[in-house]
Amino acid sequence: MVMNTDTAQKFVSFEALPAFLAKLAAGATLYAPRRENKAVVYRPWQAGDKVELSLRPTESCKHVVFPRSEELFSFDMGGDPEKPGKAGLTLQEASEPGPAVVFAALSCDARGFLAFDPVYDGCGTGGKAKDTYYLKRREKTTLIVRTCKSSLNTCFCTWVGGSPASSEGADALLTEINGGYLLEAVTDKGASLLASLPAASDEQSAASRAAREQAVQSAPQPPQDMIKAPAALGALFDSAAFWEKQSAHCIYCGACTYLCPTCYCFNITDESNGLKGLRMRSWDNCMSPLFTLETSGHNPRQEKANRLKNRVGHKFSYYPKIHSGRFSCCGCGRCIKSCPSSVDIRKIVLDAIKEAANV
Amino acid sequence: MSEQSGATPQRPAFTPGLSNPYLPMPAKVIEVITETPTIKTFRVVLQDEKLMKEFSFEPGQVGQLSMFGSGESTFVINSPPTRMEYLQFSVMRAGENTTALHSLEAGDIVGVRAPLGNYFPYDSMKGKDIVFIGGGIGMAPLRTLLLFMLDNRKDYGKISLLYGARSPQDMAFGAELPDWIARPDLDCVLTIDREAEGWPHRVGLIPNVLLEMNPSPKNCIAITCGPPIMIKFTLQALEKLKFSPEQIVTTLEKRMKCGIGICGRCNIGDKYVCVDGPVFTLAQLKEMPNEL
Amino acid sequence: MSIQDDIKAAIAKALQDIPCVIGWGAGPEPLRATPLFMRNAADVENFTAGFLAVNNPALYLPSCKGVKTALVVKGCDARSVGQLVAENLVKRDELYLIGYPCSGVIDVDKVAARLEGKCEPGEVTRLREENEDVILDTPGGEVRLAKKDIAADKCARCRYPNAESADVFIGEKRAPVVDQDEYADLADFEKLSLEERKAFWEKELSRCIRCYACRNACPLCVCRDHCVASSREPHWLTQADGVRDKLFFQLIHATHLAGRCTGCGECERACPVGIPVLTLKRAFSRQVEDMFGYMAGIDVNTTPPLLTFRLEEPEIKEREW
Amino acid sequence: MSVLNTKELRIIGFLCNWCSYGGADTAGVGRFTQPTDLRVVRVPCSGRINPLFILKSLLGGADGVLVSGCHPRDCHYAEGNFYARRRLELLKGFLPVLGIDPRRFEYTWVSASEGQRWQHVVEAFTAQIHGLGPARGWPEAPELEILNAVAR
Repeated sequence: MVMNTDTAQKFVSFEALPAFLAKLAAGATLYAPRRENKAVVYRPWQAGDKVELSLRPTESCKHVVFPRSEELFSFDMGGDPEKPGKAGLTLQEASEPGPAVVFAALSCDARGFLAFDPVYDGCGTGGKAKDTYYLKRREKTTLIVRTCKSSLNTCFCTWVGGSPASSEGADALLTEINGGYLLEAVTDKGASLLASLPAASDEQSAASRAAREQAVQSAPQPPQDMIKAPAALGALFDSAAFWEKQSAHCIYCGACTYLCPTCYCFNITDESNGLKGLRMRSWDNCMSPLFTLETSGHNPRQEKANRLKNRVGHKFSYYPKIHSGRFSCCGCGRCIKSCPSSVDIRKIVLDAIKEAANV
Repeated sequence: MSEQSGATPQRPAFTPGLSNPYLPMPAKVIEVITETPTIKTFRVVLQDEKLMKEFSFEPGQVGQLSMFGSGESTFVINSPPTRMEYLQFSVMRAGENTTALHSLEAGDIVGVRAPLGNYFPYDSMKGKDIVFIGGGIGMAPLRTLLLFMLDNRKDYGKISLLYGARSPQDMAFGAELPDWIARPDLDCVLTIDREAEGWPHRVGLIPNVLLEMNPSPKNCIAITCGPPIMIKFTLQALEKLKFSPEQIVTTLEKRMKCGIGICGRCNIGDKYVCVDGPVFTLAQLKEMPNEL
Repeated sequence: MSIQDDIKAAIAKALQDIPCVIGWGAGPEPLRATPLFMRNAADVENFTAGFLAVNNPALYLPSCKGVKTALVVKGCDARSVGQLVAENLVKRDELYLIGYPCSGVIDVDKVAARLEGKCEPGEVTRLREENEDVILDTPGGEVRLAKKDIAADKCARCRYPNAESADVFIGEKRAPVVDQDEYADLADFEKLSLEERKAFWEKELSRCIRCYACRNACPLCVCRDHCVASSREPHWLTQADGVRDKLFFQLIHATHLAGRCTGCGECERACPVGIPVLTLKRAFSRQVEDMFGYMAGIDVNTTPPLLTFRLEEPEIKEREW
Repeated sequence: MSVLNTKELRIIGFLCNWCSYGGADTAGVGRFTQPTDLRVVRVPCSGRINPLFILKSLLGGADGVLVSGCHPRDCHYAEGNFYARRRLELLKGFLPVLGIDPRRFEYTWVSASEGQRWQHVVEAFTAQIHGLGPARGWPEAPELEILNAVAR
């Protein structure tokens, strides 16, 4: 839990919020939740924009650090005009990202980045091949995380080690209290953003504490045996019947993965026009049959049952096995809430634990 | 893995050419060899002389070859680290990028990201007999280790090679085969699936020929690579010959993109073929989920 | 016995010689059901039809090819089935359809609008149906809403509520809606100027996350794993996060649905970020109806208009050039 | 420079190999002056034209698209242009939904012998597009700029 040191606690009234946001936006690209049609999405904030805090965002803010598509480098094969495409090759790395601030990220979203971090820091190669694109953006992004006032039916952050008032992964915390928001720094990065704000009163600090405690109280109770999930899913790997049943209604669109704060898979593709072009990476997902389709036509995960198994297995079995038991799931529940056919990952995990106990 | 494991692959010493692991090193094609109607071999040198001089890798490690505009594909570096005049890749034409690669001529530029992945545990094979069993393009990863061992011949016991292809025309590395057959320190057996005119060597499927060769599992390591169906029956044959899972080594293929354990598509359970593999013992594979 | 029980009985009967019946069961939260694949009596116990039976079960048919499958269908679902049959994409004799009179299905986004300022739909802890109303338990107490106010748009203009092609029909047939302009849903959009329409699509599609749930939720998108949108040869689309590619994907979907779309609306419902993608298909549907008098999924014996032609086209005026 | 003495616009023509492509050739052989805004893509039949060709052109920056095939009943493949007629007519009616002026797309029939008619079609369509002016582009992901820079 967060240390409650008075010096780090600041207050911004509802009226003063736009000015504070403008100040944040002056030094960085400021992303804030905005209502667009039926969705709430994180968009670059501009003066006059209303920040949507009454509905929880449809998407996570992962695209701030991990864009849906980004250039890795551009190439030019036209080095020698006499021999176009033959002798010359110039590679140009993508330009450096600028600083960004996310205002009112959810606590689950902030924890989502913690699933990315070790992977993109190159744990697969013993830290030797680091994903510089991600790491640079991550370093330059400051997360102001809001305390949830209530839980949705689909929320389960507490099942996977989180809480509606968690400060894990946050740079600063934002809690709504009477008349405005209490902001408290968690990291130096967060503190520097809050420096200009007036200190909160003892009363306001107490109100924030109460709100945060209330949030924790209202969160769903985690099931007893989540710790059994990795072994249970491992034990059911070859149980085709289990996975066919669980995946029967899945339409394998991958909306779950793109809304997920912890899904980090990507594709790399080239686009070119004549001798110039770029190599870029873009979001990809393991629900797509093309994800693992090999050139020969062989596909290790041809059936959607195998793909759903991989998605659930990755989050609750494979990832924890190599990351000290940490689930690659932050319990935001977006995959459940936005699934066109209402696939419920919680149910799959619980069913697996139950089924494995019977085997 | 336990002590008794005859050959356990190790995690690689990753030596990227540049600080950005996605940025390929430009390399010049110095020679193109047409091996079969669908396989070409490319010999490349890194354009940056210093990088080429410093480049090191282990037998069995792979590289990503870039055709700018079509993409990247993974191939084993099939020249051995004992012969560093060039890096050799053999490419079977199958998809968009391999088709583009087949248009390469000497003097053209490609991108190389290498070395990636783990490698054959040749240290733990020292003093042992070695049986290589390669099918089709699966001979490429075996070639690097075979040549490496031949270049360090005294470190190993008897070395045998069983190499099979569908027909004589489908046999890659044709230029080297006479030398391999002639070498007194290599027992080389070639086979094709069906009779062909003028073919002086064996005829028969690899697993059957292997059973006829009847190699002793005593102090021996079998290393195999080839198409899935061949691997399946070869493993059965090796088990029949009483090779233990620790004595059988293979190298896997998966769809790969990043090559550095991040992009998420080459996993088998919690193992990523691009960093935990591609080389695995059968004992390791048996502990992994069955999702090849 | 309620209709619900009668349908359950029909499902149980169907299961005597059909391995699987697809219907709906309880979903992850009170406002949402989920497609249910029933194989035994215990599964049938979980069946629920009615106001929450939103998903179109015809979606799963192409993957059931070769195996006799039964579906519980609403009128709009039956149209999707009809179109698949008309195009010979599924075989009618491999199907068994259990129909019931549909009185409309919920649109959770409309519930959200009604609950605005009170809570999110995800905070509703219970839903009870009471005649023409639903009663929602919310953190702030009970909220009563009229079904007609929170039903999907398509329900208000439903000309085919009764699954006319069903093999067995449970309950009394409902009167279709005939007094509504079938394309009233396009009216607001069509008030926009060309410039405004372009700006509309640019804004709406900028939100697209390219999950392609719209495609995967479409019962008539039968290419499934072989969609041209995912192909590099031909290379219609880049992977970039730009409006041009996102719109072009919608155009691939819409043109491939021209003269085929039955207007079930699953594409738009499936969109996690609420892009009104059905509008594109509805625009085509209206033209197809005006030009060729064809409504998809009604008559399995009529060849869809883009799969045929007439030597003289009375509705196509040649322009002089 | 266009004969219309204004900046050349980008017009894409999809021409059936068996008739209109020949018609354009006939016009060329006959030395009929034509505007030079049109870039021709030869296709085996108007029935080969996927409406997506036209949409891709328009979204990709074309200011106009012209399709020309064999006259109805004269299709080399008997009925390709009959199918095309239905698709193209629907597409033309659909363009306004995207906010694209439907006059940016026309389809017509020109036979191989109709050189003069071809000249007329090209002139009239080019004038129509110039009347509409350059099309407004569609936003693209910033990283793809490099591709457009080459194209222009």
